[in-house]
Amino acid sequence: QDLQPLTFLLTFVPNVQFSPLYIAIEKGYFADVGLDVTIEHLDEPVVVDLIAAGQRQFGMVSGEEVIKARAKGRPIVYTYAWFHRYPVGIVAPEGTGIESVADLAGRKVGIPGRFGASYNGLITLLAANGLTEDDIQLEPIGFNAPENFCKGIVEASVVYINNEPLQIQSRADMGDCGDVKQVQVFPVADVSALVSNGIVTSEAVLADNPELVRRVITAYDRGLRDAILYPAEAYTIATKYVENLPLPPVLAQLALWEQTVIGGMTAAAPPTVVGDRLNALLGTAEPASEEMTPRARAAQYREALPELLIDLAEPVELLQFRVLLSTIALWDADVLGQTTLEAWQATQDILLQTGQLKAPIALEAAFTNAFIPGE
Amino acid sequence: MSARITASELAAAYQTPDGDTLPALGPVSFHVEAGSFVCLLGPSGCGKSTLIRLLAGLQRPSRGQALLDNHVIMQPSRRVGLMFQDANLMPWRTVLDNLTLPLEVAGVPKDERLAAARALLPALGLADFEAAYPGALSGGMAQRVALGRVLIQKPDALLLDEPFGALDAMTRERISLDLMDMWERQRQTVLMVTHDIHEAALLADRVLVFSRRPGRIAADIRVTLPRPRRLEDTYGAAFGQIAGQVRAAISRT
Amino acid sequence: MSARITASELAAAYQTPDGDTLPALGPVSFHVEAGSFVCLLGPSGCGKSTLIRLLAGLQRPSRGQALLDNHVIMQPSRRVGLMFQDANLMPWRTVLDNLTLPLEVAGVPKDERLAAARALLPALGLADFEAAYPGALSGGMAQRVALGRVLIQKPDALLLDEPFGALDAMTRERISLDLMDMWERQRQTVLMVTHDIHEAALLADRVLVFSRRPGRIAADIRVTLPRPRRLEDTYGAAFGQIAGQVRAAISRT
Amino acid sequence: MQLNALPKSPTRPLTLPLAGRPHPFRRFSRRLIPLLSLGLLLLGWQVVTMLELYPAFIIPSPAAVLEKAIEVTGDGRLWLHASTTLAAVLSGLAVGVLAALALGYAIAKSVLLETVLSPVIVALQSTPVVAYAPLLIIWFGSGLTSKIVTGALIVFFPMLINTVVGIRGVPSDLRDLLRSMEATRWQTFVKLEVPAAMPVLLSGLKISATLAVIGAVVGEFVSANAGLGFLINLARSQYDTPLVIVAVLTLTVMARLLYGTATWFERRALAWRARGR
Amino acid sequence: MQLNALPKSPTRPLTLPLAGRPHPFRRFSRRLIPLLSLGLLLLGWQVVTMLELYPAFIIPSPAAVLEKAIEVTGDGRLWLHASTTLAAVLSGLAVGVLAALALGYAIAKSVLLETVLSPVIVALQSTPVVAYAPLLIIWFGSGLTSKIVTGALIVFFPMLINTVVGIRGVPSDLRDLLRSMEATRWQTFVKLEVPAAMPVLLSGLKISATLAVIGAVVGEFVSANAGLGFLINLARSQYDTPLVIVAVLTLTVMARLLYGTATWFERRALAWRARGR
Ligand SMILES: Nc1ncnc2c1ncn2[C@@H]1O[C@H](COP(=O)(O)OP(=O)(O)OP(=O)(O)O)[C@@H](O)[C@H]1O
Ligand SMILES: Nc1ncnc2c1ncn2[C@@H]1O[C@H](COP(=O)(O)OP(=O)(O)OP(=O)(O)O)[C@@H](O)[C@H]1O
Ligand SMILES: [Mg+2]
Ligand SMILES: [Mg+2]
Repeated sequence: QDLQPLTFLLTFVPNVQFSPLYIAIEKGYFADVGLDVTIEHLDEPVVVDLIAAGQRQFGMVSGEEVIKARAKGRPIVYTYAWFHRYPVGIVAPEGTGIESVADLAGRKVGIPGRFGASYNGLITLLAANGLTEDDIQLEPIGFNAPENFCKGIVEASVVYINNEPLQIQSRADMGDCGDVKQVQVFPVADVSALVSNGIVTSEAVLADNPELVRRVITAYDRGLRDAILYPAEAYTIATKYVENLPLPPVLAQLALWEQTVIGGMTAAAPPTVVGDRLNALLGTAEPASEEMTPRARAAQYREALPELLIDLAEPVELLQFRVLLSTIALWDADVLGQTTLEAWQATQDILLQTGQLKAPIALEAAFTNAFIPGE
Repeated sequence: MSARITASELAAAYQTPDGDTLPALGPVSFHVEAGSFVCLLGPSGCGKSTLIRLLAGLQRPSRGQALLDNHVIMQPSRRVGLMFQDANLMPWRTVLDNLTLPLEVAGVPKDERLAAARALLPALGLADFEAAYPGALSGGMAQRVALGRVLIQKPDALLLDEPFGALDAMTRERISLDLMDMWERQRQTVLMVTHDIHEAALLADRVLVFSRRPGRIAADIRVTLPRPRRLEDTYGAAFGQIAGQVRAAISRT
Repeated sequence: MSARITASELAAAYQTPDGDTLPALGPVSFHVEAGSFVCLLGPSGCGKSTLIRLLAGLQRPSRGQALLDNHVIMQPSRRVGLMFQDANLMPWRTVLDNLTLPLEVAGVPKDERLAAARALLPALGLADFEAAYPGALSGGMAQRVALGRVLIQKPDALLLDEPFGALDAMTRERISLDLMDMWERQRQTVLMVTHDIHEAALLADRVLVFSRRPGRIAADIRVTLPRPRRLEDTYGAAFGQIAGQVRAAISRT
Repeated sequence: MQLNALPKSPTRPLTLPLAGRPHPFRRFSRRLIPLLSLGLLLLGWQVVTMLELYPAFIIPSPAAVLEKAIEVTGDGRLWLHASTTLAAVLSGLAVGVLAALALGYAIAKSVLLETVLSPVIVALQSTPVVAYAPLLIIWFGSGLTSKIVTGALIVFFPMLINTVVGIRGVPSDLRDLLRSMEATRWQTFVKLEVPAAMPVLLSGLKISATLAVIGAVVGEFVSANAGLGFLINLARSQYDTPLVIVAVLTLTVMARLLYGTATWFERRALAWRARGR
Repeated sequence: MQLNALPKSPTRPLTLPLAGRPHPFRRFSRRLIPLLSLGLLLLGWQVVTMLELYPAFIIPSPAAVLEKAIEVTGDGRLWLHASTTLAAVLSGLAVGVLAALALGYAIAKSVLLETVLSPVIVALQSTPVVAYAPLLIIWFGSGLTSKIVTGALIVFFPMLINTVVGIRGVPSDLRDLLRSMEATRWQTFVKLEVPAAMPVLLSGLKISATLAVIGAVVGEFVSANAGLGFLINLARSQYDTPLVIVAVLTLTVMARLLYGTATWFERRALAWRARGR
């Protein structure tokens, strides 16, 4: 039948982290609700402005952007939480005396710039540890954390915890990161529940076409669930949308079995090296997991995967997959898509505190949980 | 075809850097009959080139007017061919292409242009240099190209600003005789600036001598020698008398 | 001070666009005694300017050599003043600043430079134009600035390439007499290209007539008229004879 | 001020102009007309916002922008950022232009140098800053130096190319003239090459002056604590469109001033053109 | 190929060159030397990586880059991105240069136009793309058109300035010559103004050609699905430094080819300079 074309705005460039969307497109979840989705990548402020101006209808925007944008008259609404844990944190090398955020006092800390999620995350982290921006030497370095970190230009850096720490660690593993051998991460999510990225639309769309919102969210939700349950499949699909992603055969194999092993909970994996490891893993877990939900099994599976794959593919081939795994950990939650007023409150507080927001806004209007599909 | 040129109370001035007015020419009034050959002599800087520019329509007078066949000259016309005091060639065009430029602008077909240029080249002594660029020409050669460029137009009136200044005596004589031949056949109106009294007496029907800046007509001398004239005539007494008259007029300026 | 100029088997050639060689000059051999005044005549394009450039050290010969006081000329020297066939002024400098350029390059202090230039201006007939830019000069005025620019250097040898080509007869006579005066006082060596036989006979100790391209010496005529010469002398028989000799030599080329 | 301060024709006879030669401009209207065109622009802007063709957060009203401008001027922030950027722009311009002059002069004289260097230079010019941003920050830090480098890099090329064409276009007759006077290389440079190449050099300077602004801003995009590029990014992250526009307008004014300085200099240096053909 | 293809001196007497006038370059060495300098560059690169001054992910070894280049060339991806960018570059260049020529010509002739337009043009030139990115997307979408616009905008200014200075620098005596022949405006343009302004126009074209590459890439940074700018961003997001370098080198080659084309054209168009002083 005729599908309704729809543009979905994402930030930056195609990335394995966008796999829920890719899955929803690839597996026909959007088609099931009558939509033909194309993706457009733009800068976050541009995404916000285009949606607010009614030029596009949906996009992925982070919570603090929604608050700031609404404060400046952009009628956009957050309708579905994609990330549940705030993806920002501080990365620091081990063995340099930095054991906690508090130890950063007086040290040189890199940051992309004094704005955006990184900055908000940093302030939150510092505040939770009794510090302010003035207690550290903040160094704007753009999105060049690994280079600056490994060259020792900065002693720690504000990063996206699902990505850069892995990049840095893999460099350290190759001995390519100066004196750094092992890195540690201090996630913002450990100290505060800030609202992160989610699906945003405009008030106009919400008012005129709530059904469309429901359809979009339904399809996306299915994609997100699949991604959480079946990371190898998600990765495999992502390789069709993201150029230059290596696809080691073992991942393609895994992608084929995940459905049955994780989802169906019945059949065992075929007797290959990885299959055996998988069976062993899930087998040992079995006694304790009579009542285990697929999501719990999946979490266990994700946890074990890096170890499982360790000698079955080159480390560089697995890097982006590991980025996906650590990203999934940020998505997973008891109720997908939901945000709480407290989280919004916390987010707004930080914005107020840093002066990014002059006055509080009516947070209730900034988001809605009304479209979240049931389990 | 030829054209009549009239200057009536014609004057020109320039602005100096400090905002003063520099009177450069005139006022002068004169008629040049259609088909006559007039030479212009006068001290350096007296406004001869300025006059030529006024008559060519390149510049507007500060007073009076210039007429071509009773029409006020408001802008350049193809009926008038102008040869500048400098050769003023286009350095990116070969001798041949510089020669044919006026025809090109007039929309003459290529083969006709080339034929016309090739017919002129030997008389200009440039037969071997049609493919040369102006940068590779001697001063006299460049001037000859410039002369050819105005002759090729076959205009009704020719304004020549020191056309032979850079030529040696022999070449100068030969080319001025060629010019006279051509003129006797075609009878365009010719107004020519020159510094050479003999040349003026040889070529002109009339010699206008200008005073110093701002140039006015100091003498208007008719050259009544019969035509066609030959170089040999210049040794005759009649010729010597005319030349003397001109010289005397110049000395008085 | 003056300098002796020697050309020994001197020849020059250029490359044509199609890669051929165009012999432009010589080979020629001659001596110019220190302090003598030599005029060069020859048909247009015979290599006179090329010879001047060779002697000025601006160009290297294809054969032979040029000597200044027995030293091979390898590069330009301040002892030699060169006046180009074109005025070759800097359009962004006023008349005064164009005049003083050589002194500026030589490091002469500013007030001396100005004094020297202001002393020259009246003789050049440019007293009112010291602040004018070259674009506002007539052809003859520009040429006079160029002449002034070489004279102000007071070099040991002067190479003048048609210095009076753009001047009217009167100005020409006056300035050439001025030049002769100056030369009689200072006795630099002068090598001057001219197309004017009378002028050559009036000024020169010796007239070299060149043949057509590639120019060689067709005649070497000594002008034995007594010095100091005056303009009136040119009406005498001795002068007429010399001029006739030169004319004859030219006709033969 | 104008794109090119030269009058188009030689000294004008004291007469009616000829067809095709426009009237000389009066000083008065010369000053008035830019104001007029500015006024028109403002009016157009006001009309667009009043027609509500675009939401105010995409094209805010002039009034909102003015209000913002007064605010940030009042608290000194604009001046802080503007002066930071200006310092980077001026240093970048100076470094880039001087380097381009020196290298351009050398290249104009030596075909060998040209052959060796041109690949490297074109490569530098066509490499986007983000590609070498990591090295930039490692080598030069995130302060002024990085911005000077990005500014100088973008300024360098146009100035270089125009220097080469300017120096090579010096009439060889005038070169010969100076050689005949035994002028030193430096004298030839100062007394001949610079003035003769001046129109083209100044045209390179004008291009460079405006590009220098962009260059410094790009440097500030990559990493900075202050400066108009930083302010634009900050304002964008705060969805403060009026502030974005204030910052951009400040950049524009800065570019305009630099450009105007070049034009003023041009008018002085090329005054002789107005005084003769 | 070289920054400026003109020989520096007039027809050379068939003799030893004079002091200060360098030898004419042999065709052979002209081709060889750029290769040599390329080779040197490669060697330097290799040495830097071998000395391990920087980690491989900041400056990867030539071998790693070559491997990557082979990979992306083999699967056709590089060609896809390169051709996408090339299309944007060429269209942007064409649009920008033609607009600049037309407007530059008009401005060179009319002081009024210049006074009215120059503030707008300088403003356009000094406004960073991010500031008008939303309007760009609203008006032109996120496809080819946007990239052409960003490319054309950056190309426009240098070409404009050089057109103005070129056209204004046409000797007024030659103008008078054409007026005396009653040449039409178009004839004056084609037969006088274009050839007389050619060196400066070509210099503008060379600047523009390399800037066009940057312009298109900036457009691709704002939004794109393909193209070398997109590829650079993608590779950077994946921390694939060799791919970043492959993409940048491809850009460089593209800029080089454009530049080389301009140089080739220059050599042809200004051949007369070699044939006379
Ligand atoms: N473009 C100009 N701007 C200002 N003054 C000028 C300009 N052209 C000529 N003049 C002045 O006008 C006067 C006449 O100049 P013009 O060129 O007409 O003289 P001329 O008679 O041709 O002299 P010559 O025989 O030396 O060529 C001179 O004093 C000159 O300085
Ligand atoms: N730069 C050059 N390149 C090529 N050929 C040249 C160059 N300069 C002069 N020639 C040629 O050399 C020959 C002699 O030129 P030159 O300028 O020396 O003549 P000239 O005797 O000064 O003539 P004129 O009296 O016309 O000035 C001419 O045929 C000319 O075409
Ligand atoms: Mg004159
Ligand atoms: Mg000569």
